[in-house]
Amino acid sequence: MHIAVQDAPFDFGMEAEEFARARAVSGAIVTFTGIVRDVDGGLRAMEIEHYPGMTEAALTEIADQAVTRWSLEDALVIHRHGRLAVGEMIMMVATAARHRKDAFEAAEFLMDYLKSRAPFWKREITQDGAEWVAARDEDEDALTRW
Amino acid sequence: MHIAVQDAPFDFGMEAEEFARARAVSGAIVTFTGIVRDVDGGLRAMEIEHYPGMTEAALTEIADQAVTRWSLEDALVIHRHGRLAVGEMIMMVATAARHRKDAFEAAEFLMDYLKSRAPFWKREITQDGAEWVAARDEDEDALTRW
Amino acid sequence: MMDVLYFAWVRERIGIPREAVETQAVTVMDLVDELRAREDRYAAAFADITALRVAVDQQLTGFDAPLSGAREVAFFPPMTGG
Amino acid sequence: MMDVLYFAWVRERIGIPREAVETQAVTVMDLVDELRAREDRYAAAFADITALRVAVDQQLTGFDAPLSGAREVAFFPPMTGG
Repeated sequence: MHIAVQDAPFDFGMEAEEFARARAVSGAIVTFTGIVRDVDGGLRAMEIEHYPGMTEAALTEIADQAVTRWSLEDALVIHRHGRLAVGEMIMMVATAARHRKDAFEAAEFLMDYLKSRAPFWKREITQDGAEWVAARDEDEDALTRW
Repeated sequence: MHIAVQDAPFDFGMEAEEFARARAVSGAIVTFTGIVRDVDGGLRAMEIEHYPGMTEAALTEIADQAVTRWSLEDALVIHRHGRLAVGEMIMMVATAARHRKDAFEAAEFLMDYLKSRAPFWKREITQDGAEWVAARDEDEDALTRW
Repeated sequence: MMDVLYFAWVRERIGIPREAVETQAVTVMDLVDELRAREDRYAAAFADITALRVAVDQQLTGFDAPLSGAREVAFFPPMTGG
Repeated sequence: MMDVLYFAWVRERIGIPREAVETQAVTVMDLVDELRAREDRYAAAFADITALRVAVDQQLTGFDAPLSGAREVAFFPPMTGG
């Protein structure tokens, strides 16, 4: 299991490739990547604050749960903090399982928990100033699935 | 949209990275990769036969459906045929959407249709000979979800 | 004249990947019956059509599909892609 | 003594990321009431606790959670990771 909380960019392609290559028995690999996007125009950067210490523990706990519940061979979570430009990758998860259904469900579970239960806070920087991103009800609701 | 049916290996990491990088507005990228695995021991290779002409048309039609239904910014399908060794990647799909739910669902839809509606046939080569892989009822059942 | 294609174990059982067939068959099922009547290897391949799938001009369809105007018919087992 | 941490707009409103607090508070809510009574910026930050989340010793919990033995309490808005 690989959990990383980091300021530095990560190489999505390389991480995905290595994750897939290292699996001995898994036939199914799912990855998810989140990218800073400028939906309304005018976004200059995204700042991500986190809770050092708790963040790593929360991500490890979430990944442990996913591995156990879906009998994953492995799971990966990388999440950046600090200042990110539009187009930069914020985070990625990867899951390795024998069957695709498990790999998909586990990746969705990881994302749903990451969104609402890992201590990250996003702030959008535009020309008009900075604004904290509000949590969405639908992200909280997504947890009821699990 | 990128659809490829090919004998040659593909570079999963590079394809995933390029797919993610080229998206202008998508915040969410999902990839799925299928790998030849030796579940029971003794698998020497996997041979994949396909129906040239129909295969490309079927994959394009499936991907078009996914793009429309989930408002994807883009979709990618690469599927190999010919003889593959254990550990080699058989295929990959990738989806790009604004929201993670759409990217995940579209990728699962692509996989479910690819499994049962794209004209590929797998044969497992072991020391005891060669055997066609039987379609699984659960793969057919998976289509009822869509 | 119509091209008839066989894939996977259907191809193996019949022994050839494709052939041109002279036929007046109205539906896929009519064509299956004509092929079955030819030789044992065809009869064996088409013994249980519930184990088979068919595409007419590269579109999946049913065994009751009409063949008027069709140039290519393919028979194969359920697909196992992905 | 207990370390109290603030994140995101809670940190901005209170003006500091962390502080050591001398307290006999039995529950998180008791601590919130003590902080609210200090100064306006605390009262403003804790005005609506339904907009807040709390972690005791880095575990998410509720405002009725006991504080006995706790070394670190953190207040922050709902998380927006991923």
